[in-house]
Amino acid sequence: MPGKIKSFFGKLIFIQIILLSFLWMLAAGMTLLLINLVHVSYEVNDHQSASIAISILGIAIFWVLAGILTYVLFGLYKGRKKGA
Amino acid sequence: MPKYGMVIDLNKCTQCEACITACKLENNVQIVSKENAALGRAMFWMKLLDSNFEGAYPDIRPTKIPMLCLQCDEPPCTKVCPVRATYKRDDGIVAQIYPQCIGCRYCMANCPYSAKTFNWLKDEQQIENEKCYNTDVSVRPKGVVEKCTFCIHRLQAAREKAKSEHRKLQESDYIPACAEVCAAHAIYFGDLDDPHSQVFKLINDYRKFTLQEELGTKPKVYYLSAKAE
Amino acid sequence: MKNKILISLLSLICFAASYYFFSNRPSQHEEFATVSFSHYVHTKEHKIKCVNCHRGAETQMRAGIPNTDYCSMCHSTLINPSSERETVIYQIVKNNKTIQWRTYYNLPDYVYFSHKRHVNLGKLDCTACHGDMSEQTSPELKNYNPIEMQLCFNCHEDKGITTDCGNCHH
Amino acid sequence: MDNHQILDEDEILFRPIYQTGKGFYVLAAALLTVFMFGVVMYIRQLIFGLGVTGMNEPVTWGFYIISFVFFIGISHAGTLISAILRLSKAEWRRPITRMAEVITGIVLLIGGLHPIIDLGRPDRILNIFERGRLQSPLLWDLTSITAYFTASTIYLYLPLIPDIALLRDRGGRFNKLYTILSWGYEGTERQKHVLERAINILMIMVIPIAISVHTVISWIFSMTLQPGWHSTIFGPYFVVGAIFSGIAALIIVMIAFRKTFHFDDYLKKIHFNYLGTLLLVMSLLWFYFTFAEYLTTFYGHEPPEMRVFLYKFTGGYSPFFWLMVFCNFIVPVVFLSNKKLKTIPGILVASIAVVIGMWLERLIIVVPSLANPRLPFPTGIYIPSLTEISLLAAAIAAFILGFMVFSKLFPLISIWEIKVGREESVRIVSERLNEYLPSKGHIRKQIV
Amino acid sequence: MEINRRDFMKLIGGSLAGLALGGAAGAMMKLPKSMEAVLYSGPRIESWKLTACTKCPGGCSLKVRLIDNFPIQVFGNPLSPVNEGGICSMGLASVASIYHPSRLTGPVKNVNGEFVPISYDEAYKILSDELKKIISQNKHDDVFLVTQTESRLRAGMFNKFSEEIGFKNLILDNFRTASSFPYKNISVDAPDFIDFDKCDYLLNFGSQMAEISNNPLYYTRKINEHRSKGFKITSVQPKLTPGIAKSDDWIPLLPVSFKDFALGIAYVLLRDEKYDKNFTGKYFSGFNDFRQYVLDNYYPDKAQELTGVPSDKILQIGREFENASAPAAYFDEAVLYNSNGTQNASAIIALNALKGFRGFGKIKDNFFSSMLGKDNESIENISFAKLKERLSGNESIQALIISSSNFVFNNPGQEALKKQLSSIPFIVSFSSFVDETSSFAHLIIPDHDDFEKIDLLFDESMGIPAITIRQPVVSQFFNTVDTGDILISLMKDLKPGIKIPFQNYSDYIKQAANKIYSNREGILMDQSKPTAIEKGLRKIGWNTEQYPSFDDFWDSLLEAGGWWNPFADKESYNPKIDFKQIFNKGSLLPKSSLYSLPNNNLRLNIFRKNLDYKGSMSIYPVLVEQFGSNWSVFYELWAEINPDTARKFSVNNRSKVVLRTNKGKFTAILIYNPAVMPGNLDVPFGLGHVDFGDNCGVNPLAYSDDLSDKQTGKATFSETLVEIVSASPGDSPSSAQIMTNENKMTGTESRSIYA
Repeated sequence: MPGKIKSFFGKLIFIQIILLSFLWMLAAGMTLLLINLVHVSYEVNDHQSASIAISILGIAIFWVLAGILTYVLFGLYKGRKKGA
Repeated sequence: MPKYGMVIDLNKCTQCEACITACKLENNVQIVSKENAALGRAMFWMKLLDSNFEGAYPDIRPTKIPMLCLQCDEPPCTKVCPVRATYKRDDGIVAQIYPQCIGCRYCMANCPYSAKTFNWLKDEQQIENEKCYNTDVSVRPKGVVEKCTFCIHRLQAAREKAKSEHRKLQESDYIPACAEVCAAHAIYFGDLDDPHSQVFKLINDYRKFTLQEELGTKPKVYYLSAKAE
Repeated sequence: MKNKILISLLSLICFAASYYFFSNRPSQHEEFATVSFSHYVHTKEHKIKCVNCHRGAETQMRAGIPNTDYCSMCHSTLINPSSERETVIYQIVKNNKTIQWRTYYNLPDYVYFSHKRHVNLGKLDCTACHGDMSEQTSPELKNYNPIEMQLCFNCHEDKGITTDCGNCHH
Repeated sequence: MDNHQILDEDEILFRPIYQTGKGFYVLAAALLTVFMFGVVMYIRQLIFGLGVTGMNEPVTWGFYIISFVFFIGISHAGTLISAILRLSKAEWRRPITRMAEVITGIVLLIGGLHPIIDLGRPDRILNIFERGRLQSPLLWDLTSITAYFTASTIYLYLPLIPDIALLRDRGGRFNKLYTILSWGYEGTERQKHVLERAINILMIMVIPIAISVHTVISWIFSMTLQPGWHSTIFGPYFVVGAIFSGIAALIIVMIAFRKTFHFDDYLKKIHFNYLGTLLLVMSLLWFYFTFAEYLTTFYGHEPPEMRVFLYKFTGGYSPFFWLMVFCNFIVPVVFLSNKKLKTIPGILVASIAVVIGMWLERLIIVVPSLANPRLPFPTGIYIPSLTEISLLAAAIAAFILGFMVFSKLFPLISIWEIKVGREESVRIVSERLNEYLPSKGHIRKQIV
Repeated sequence: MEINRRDFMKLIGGSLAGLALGGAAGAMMKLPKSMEAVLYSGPRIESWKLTACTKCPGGCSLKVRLIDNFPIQVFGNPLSPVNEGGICSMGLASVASIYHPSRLTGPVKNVNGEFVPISYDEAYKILSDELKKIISQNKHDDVFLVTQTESRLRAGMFNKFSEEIGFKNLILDNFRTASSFPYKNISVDAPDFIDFDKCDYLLNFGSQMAEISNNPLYYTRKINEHRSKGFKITSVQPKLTPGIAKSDDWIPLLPVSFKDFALGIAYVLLRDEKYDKNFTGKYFSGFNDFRQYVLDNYYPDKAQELTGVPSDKILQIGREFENASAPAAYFDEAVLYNSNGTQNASAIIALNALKGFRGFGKIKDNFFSSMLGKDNESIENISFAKLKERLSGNESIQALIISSSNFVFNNPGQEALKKQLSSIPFIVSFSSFVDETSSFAHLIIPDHDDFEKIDLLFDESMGIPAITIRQPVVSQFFNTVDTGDILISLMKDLKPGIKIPFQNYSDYIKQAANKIYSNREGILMDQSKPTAIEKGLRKIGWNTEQYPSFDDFWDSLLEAGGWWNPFADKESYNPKIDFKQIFNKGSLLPKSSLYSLPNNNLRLNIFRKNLDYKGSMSIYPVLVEQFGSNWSVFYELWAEINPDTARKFSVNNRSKVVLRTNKGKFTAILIYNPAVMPGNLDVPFGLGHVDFGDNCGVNPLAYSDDLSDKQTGKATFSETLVEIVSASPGDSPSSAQIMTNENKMTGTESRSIYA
């Protein structure tokens, strides 16, 4: 029912962006956390290498995940029926 | 930087347990209620390792070992702490920061000497002892891990004293409670790196051994023992 | 599901809140001072040094607050009967009551802080931590100069003194 | 429900969303009370400290850590299995994947909460963020579990989008919610393509994450020096155990919903057959690992290790140990390797046995090692308190509640996949077969 | 598994109750408000004071740490020659007693079972009136006094009191006098000390020198020293306590047959003709009879039959003893813990006589006795035997005056004792607590806490006169009165016109100290050990300390905490001994009933841990918790048993057992201990206070038979038979089996740790 969507459309994209931003916030938060921890480990110099290795892994995963969802959602958004 | 360590001469030790009492009182270690003790929650920073026996009756001898936190040089407990509540200081003392500890008890699980204790319940200290707390040591709240710190507060006091007298810290200035009270003078304490210190001489004694050397934790508490022939 | 998260979060928050709430309050042993003590009068007008009354500051771990016997050194006689503050303390001294001082600065017991170390050896000025009390004409109701761990850290890092946790927390 | 007069061919899959029986409310109420009781007990624990639990010294870890490991283990049901099935293009996966993924989502939340319950000072949890140590396996967990949770939620969400779209188009309640979540999906080619692609990427990505999660959890133990923990095969051992318990849990859930919502037409005997076989395989694999683990210990005969070993085999924990072997190995093998017994009830019995058995396995791993310290202190005793038991009950209740809530919002079986399967899979599969079957003409040539 | 769900639920309730109790206790502990304020929010001004420990006769010098003038910690004084900085658990914990919640804060009167507080004057009036009445009726003989001898001056005060008023019956409830009793018994004055400088072989009969003796810390050091010199220590003991484990040889033997063992050794000496001929010639009258008697009755095989010790072992020990130049066969009250105690002592004395007591010594012109005015060792020492006898007999006892003795708790036959006590018309106690004994008192006038008293402690056991001074480190908390002062004022009231050279107790102490001042030797404890040169100088008469007047000597004594005389001379100890006298008491026929154990019976061997000294531990929570900690048994009685014996009775390690004696049933946790004599069941003494302290565990003495040495009245610790009624499963065999090869697990199997 295209009409429904149309009526909703204004709010929709807004809410969707918010939803998406949550994931990005999570990713960013994790990144910040890990970076902070690495920083602390440098401060008290306590096996920095280990922290770095782990943090790199962690950060990468979250960004990729966020990326995928964004890709999907924008993909879907683009792919909507033109006529509507 | 000094590297503090302890040597306990088992040939001298008469197992009078004064060190245990001294430790409990010096560090305000909780005295748990009967019910908790029955559950195995008694808290001792220093304790006698349960009896092993040697030889056959009647030439049998108990070989009890006064055990405290061995202040390992490669501490397994500090490796696993998620919040840096326990860590090795530059002077070799493995410190435990009570306000930082979140009580995950991972360090206890990883201590091969089960030297750490945990505050399971609210403080149930007896009133008699409450009145004579040692004011230099905090009374641990519930839910944190605690352990022997070589009476680190005494080190603090000793440094202060030395400084106010404008001199360097001497070996006699800083000595933990257990070593101080030992009636048989079986407990030696000092700087393991200082070639003039008594402990340095003693750890080169042929009678020297440490607990579970095979684990490679390099305890800084050494024991002396040999057959008395 | 939702309500589980909610409740566990809620209880956590409550717990933390109450914890911080209580941890910042003075313990129940202190009450309001029965005399409204004026730092101004003592330090500015009569030129009494801080350490004259807070005797521990240079030699002990705690600075300490003098009690009746110490006040009696000056207040044993009533010089100016018109001042009702003075009469109050005079009465207290005469009947030798103990004054329930209210202490502003309650370090939690897991913090090791030695006044001697800082005042005597470190040559720090009282105002460095306590702010300038000499302007106080009547007791404050809260810490005049709240002390956080950051305060210690700033100074220690500036002066290149150890920031090892174990040194202050045992 | 006036606005969907056209009955869908898969109407039965929508029914749980629109029709709610009395039983639902009764069950929900019961579970809620159990759950709330658990919460109360936890608050009590906050007040009085961990002393209200049965933990002591040397047994410093108990039910909480056990359930933590157990639930995280279950979580492997989902994502991992559905990912593997998707990857291997197993057509029979279609009605299963959704439930599997839901299990993961819910169980991860519950499991992830347990370490916090276990803390002595949950009020200081923020210390982890301020001055945490990434070198501590606990932080590895924190990271990997969060990652896994995010991944699996996305992995649950993406295949859900088309179904949400369907629901949205049907109108009815929660329509706004559906509209938001469906993200304007209208089933155009492009959208389908995008979705396919994302899912494919995810399912590749999810597998290593899932495996890493349980490996890391096993490392919490194997990184220590405790006799019985300090073992190299713990990683794979835990992963196998996890998948094992995961499948069992999945089967139970499937059977439960099959019964309640009459999905007999979708969840056919064949599905259970396949899953049963999978379970059997895992059971054998699990036994192999257990055997390897304990044989090396026994052969090495290191005194501390042996103290634990004997404590498990003949000592205080022998009943649990043998019960575990019975549940995890004997029961599944008997029920699943035998045609007569391999009926749906039979499979159900086996799965329940496995779930219990796997919980016992975690118990067997956690407690005895702690109870027998290296130095000759007396053997520890661990008796769980009411608090711990009620919190375990609460966790299980929460699990079921979660499912019930989900079943009221979204279809439990991926409708679009079913539809796709119905329309296309026959063709696709035949094409695929033709790709790798030799053609007839080829043969004739050779004869001549 | 010992704990079941019910116990567990109890924990939760229990912990709550515990918290509540804590609060209640706080209410009971009523420090004045001002004090409380200081205690919690004072300036925390630290100060140290020196005082002395009165927990045992050794008189260790203590360093007390005070915060805002509240004693909070106690340590040993490193300059004191007695303890050289060491201190025992008891001493460490002792500071807590001053704050004890159930401590009496003033005199109380027993009004039909209820103790009601009264004013001191009233209490004193009651006491003096009672005594006046008795004196007027001229029933001096019906008054019994019981007191301690940790502080011998205090005992001396009691002695003076009883003499002035004319009370005959003064009981000293302590082993210092008990162990010298056998000597007095044969009218020989006891040796002062073991001369560790000379002694090269120590044969220790049943004394836990390093744990429970008249100077444990000194002996602890000396034993190590002795062994490091390469000399041997052989201990004859029913129980291998940690202290005994230090000795090179342990002869497991019950006190009952100590005598036989001693004479068995004597036989070897006599047969080898290796005894000190001129000593025996000079001082040992009737030696030949003795010789004949021993040679006839104690040839090794016979000795083996009597004692159960293999004859070759006896020969070995005998040879070691006879070849030593200055051997010492030491004993203390422990040998009296059985029904032929004095015989044991006599036999051991005789054994020493054969070597001329060379291991022992006496202090030359020892002026301690003169300090006491009259030597309280020579009080006609009434033993508990007499009290019990009187109590059981129909002769009436008019009054009982008890000071710092809890004899109801540490004597067997408690039911009877309690019944009899309740029949006494007037009992006054000076205890600070309502303990088992003082709960029978009609009047309690609490004495100061140890940290509020003044006292002077000294002990000859070191061979050099050393005096430590116990001074009040804190102004008295409550309305308590020093017992000494009460006695003095009583003397004045009861005997008008009496001349007493001192006004109050501290005066009395000062006068004693004056003796030290006047003999002008020795040094204060504020300086380290004098060097050889210094000693030499002293010998010539060069003396540094010169005090213008006694008062500044007194002041410097107070701040030094004590005085000692490292330059004092020793003299050898040659007492006159008469065979007739030695063995006139009781028959010599050996009693070996214990070796024919009725089956399914065990010997209940009650032993004393070093933590607990005459059962006064229970007011110190830290000690009570620690009591069984090295067996991981908390707040409960445990019973150690030899694994072999245990298997015969098929009871498991750490199982809860119900034990039965003639007196009744009690439970204990069974502990496998391979160092226990087969057939013995070793249970510790110290727990089981019911009236005060944390009441937990069982007092085994309440269940032991009421046998005792006919002359000293000392409790029998080892002749009660006990049987195991029932036992809980306990540890599963497998873990028990693991426990057996534990020493593999300490990672120390490579080297033998033989502490």
